[in-house]
Amino acid sequence: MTQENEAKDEWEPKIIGFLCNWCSYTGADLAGTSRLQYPPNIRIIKVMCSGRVNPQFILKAFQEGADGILVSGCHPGDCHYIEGNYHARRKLTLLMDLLDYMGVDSKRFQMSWVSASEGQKFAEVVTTFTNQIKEMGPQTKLRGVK
Amino acid sequence: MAKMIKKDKVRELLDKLANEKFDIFAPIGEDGITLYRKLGAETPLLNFQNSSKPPKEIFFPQTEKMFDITVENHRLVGATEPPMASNPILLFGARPCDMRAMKVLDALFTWDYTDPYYVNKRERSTVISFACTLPDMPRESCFCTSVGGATDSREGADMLWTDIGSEFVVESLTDKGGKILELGGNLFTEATPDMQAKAKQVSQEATEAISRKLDTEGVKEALEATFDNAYWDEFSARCLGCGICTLLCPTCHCFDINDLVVEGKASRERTWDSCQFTYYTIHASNHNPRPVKKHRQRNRIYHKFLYSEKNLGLLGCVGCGRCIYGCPVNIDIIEVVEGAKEVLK
Amino acid sequence: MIDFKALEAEIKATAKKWLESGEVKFVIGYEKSPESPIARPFFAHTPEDTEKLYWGPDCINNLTLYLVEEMKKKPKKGQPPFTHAVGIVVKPCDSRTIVELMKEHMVPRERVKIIGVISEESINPDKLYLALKNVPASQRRNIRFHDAGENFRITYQGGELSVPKKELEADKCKVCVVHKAVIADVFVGTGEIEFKPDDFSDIKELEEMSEEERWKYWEQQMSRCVRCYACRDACPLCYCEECVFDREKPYRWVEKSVQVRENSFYHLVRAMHLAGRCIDCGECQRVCPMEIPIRQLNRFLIKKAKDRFKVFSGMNAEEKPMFGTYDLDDPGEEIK
Amino acid sequence: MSENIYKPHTATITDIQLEAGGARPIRTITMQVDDPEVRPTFFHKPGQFALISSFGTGESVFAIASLPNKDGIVQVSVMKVGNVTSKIHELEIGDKVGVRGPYGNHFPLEEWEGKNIVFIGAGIGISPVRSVYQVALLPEERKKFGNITLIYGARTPADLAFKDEFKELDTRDDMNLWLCIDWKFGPKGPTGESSAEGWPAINMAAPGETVIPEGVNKFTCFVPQLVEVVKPDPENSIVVTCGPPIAIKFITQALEKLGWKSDQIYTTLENRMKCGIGKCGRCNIGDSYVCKHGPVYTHEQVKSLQNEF
Repeated sequence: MTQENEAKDEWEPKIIGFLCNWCSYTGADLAGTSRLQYPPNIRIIKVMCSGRVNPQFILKAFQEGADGILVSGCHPGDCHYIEGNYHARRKLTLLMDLLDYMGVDSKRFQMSWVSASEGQKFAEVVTTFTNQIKEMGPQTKLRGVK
Repeated sequence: MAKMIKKDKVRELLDKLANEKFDIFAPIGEDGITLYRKLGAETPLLNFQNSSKPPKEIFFPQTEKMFDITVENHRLVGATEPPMASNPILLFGARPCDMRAMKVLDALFTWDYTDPYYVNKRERSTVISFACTLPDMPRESCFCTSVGGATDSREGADMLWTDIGSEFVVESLTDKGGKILELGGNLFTEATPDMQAKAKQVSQEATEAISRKLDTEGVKEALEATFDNAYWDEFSARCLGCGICTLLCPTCHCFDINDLVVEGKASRERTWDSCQFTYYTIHASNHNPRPVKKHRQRNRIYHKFLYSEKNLGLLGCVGCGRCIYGCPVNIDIIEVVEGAKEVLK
Repeated sequence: MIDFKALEAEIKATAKKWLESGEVKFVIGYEKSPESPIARPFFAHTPEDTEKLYWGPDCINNLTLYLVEEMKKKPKKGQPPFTHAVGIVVKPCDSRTIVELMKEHMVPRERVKIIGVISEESINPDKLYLALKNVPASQRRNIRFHDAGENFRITYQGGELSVPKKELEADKCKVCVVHKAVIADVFVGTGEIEFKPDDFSDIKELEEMSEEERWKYWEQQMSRCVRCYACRDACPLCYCEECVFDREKPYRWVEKSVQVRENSFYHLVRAMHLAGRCIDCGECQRVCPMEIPIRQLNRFLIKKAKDRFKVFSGMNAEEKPMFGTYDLDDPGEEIK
Repeated sequence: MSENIYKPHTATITDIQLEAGGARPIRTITMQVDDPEVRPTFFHKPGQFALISSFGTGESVFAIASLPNKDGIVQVSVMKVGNVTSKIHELEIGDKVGVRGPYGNHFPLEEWEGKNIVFIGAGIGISPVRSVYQVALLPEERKKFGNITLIYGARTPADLAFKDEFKELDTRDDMNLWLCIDWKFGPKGPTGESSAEGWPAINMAAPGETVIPEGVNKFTCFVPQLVEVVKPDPENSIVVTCGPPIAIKFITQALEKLGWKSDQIYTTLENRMKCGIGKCGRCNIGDSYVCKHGPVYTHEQVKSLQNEF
């Protein structure tokens, strides 16, 4: 659990994925059953809806050591609960702005719409995002690490 | 006997002391307020209004790690203390009221049981107090003279420096102060009788400038008699329930002990707490002995003027005025206490 | 020019009338303390109490805090719900808080009687202390303000001085867009005041910094926080029964340790909780003993709420809260 | 050895008993301090408390329920209500916990020789009371006292703790045992019959007039009413009571009705504590720190304190 090796070449980013139960989690499942390759850095937390993701969760995950966070839900209009992802969009895009304003690169926090049939897209999103975070290096600011 | 040091030699003295491994804490200006911070190469403030946060945090930090929790076979099994430092600490430029407050903390932290964290730092420390001098001090909320203090109080300090313009008149009060004189060597020179007279005079002027007065006569009787009086509802009605008055108080000492796990490492730490917070006294059963603002404000006042004296033999208020100055809704401790006396009448 | 004495007399008369007729249980207003240069909250319970009511540019507190506190009170088990009304004196900015509270169903319209004072600006206490620096402490009593055009004539025990209004003006007043209460039963004062649209120039400098500079700036500010929670407690919109930062069961969201890690979490979450709700009364920043520029966080979110969702809080009680609704066309180009 | 007063001694859990189920289960945890040199320092007196740490979760205050011993064995009864207590409920035999103490004052048992003692416990308040009656009921101690009466009540039958122990106590002829559960958990309320079979309800309006059927010692009522039913005689007697603040209030009222003087009533108060040694500040009732001046107070002392608990 401790981070003995923070040297950049050995360092592997920790990425937290909040995936909605109905679309993105099923999409991730599909990526798995289709044997699509994507980096293993993502740790997935299933939520019932992307609208369930409280901005607090994102900040807490960053504080606890996440280097990147991905929130993924159904495409606009496809929400299982009709409007959950619209709410998520409002809250979380604003949080992105706020993170930027604090001087924390909001590229560490990404949202995407992935439907249950988009296994391919899920694998792509995770791959691009992981590579992006790898380039950015460890997240230290909100963790309070100097 | 008194010595003096030129103001432009102060930095040189601090450099010398830093070479002697002193950790120096001194007042620094930051975004318009004064704070005691660990001193690097910068020059500390020599003229300043009293700090926003009292220097008690040097000895009793707001957050202090008490133990590392040890892990064996993925189980948390014990507590080990982090090593305690042993180098000397210099608190440079403390105000006399804040040092009188240390007497209260000294008494509390050695009350039957000795607190190792506090006492360790306290024993390592040397304190240079600055007598309050015009124009920065006293502030309009200061009332130290009403509670047994003085603008040039020597209590709790190892040295007292008095600003008389381009130099300080230096008075060493303890062996630790003598050590500083020794280390300073020729930076300290003899103070002329004129300088000493000037030092007396500026302190006198500062004392006269204190406008707030609290008559402590009869306070205890008033508080004892009015505990259940509706008066306490009245004055606490506008209280916000924030922790400013207590967190910024130089004699407040309540703390909380919590275990926390940060990125897989567990530790136990203590942090300041405030009797003004709702959750301060709440039982696990959700019963709260002090459920509303009235109880909590009352507890603060009683603690300062009644309980502290009964338990530790010292008044819990040193008249620094921070709670008056800092209160967003102008709850004025002098007014409150005088009011209680009125109620009794 | 505003005659503060006349406004004060009108406030007193209205409050007295309401208390005499029993329309309101009590009136929340301001009083002057003999010792402090700044007015403080005051509760007039009887018609006689109204004599103590005060008005001046040093009436800074946002009193709606106490309104929501009263509205939250619940009767004892088995008793009928409270229906009494409360009177309150509001500045134009504070009236927006009431609108916001009504939007969130915290204050029923019929339970509040509002005295809306038409005012120009409030003063910043820190600036006032600075202006009074050369007045001996013993004379800083009975401080009263008089409008003298560009200046405030400030009288105190044994003297007076004249200070340009601009030197005392609170920062929040510089960007204010309402000079008349949005909602009120009685308006006190007259006058049309022209206001310029808010261009958010006060946070421009910060926005234009590089990311690293911005973080350095905020890190420095966050390191000072002592977590007295005054910014939360002074905020009329932070009215939760149990604050997430207080609760310990079943999970402690924020540790009590005072360090950038925990402090920034606290301030970010607090800012998010006020996004689209904050009406920029500036109380959080005023009360901060550590001079943390909390308003800059709120201001940024006000700006973003306006830009992104065309939301401007506290103007219309019929609207839905920003996070309680959505628009199909909300921008979301960041979402991949 | 320089002593850090805040440093918990590690101890190993040797036994866990589930005492009561229900919504707020109670477990009795027995532990032994690991360091043989430290063990004798845990010789406590009934009424004192200890701080038990679940490392990584926190520290909480518990009344020591075990008999005084020099083997470093500490037993506490823990009701699952908060973070620390929940964590302690998850621990298993062999797990490590931290212990420090014993702190506080104690019941002056030595002063009570020759007197009758009435023990009254409500809810988890039985735990500190138990530490005293266990001592008083030891064969060599029992001789020193007169009649011993034990009155105990909890919310529901499931919440009654130490059931096995009470079964045994019920058979003892050198003491009287009375039990009750809250009347609101009976099916028909105050005057109806109770759900607990054979636990008759008590006339709540005038409990003193209730006619007790021969041989019945279990009822459906609150503890204060049970006290009025039992009518303990104040002559040459002492009461030891503990429970939630509201229960203590009514128990003392009931006792005063029966002619008890407030200096005959001993109680232990509980307040939230963090340090246990009079520094952290939160446990004060007026100028009295429960951790230092208490937790054992006579009702007379309690009355002289500020009314704030």
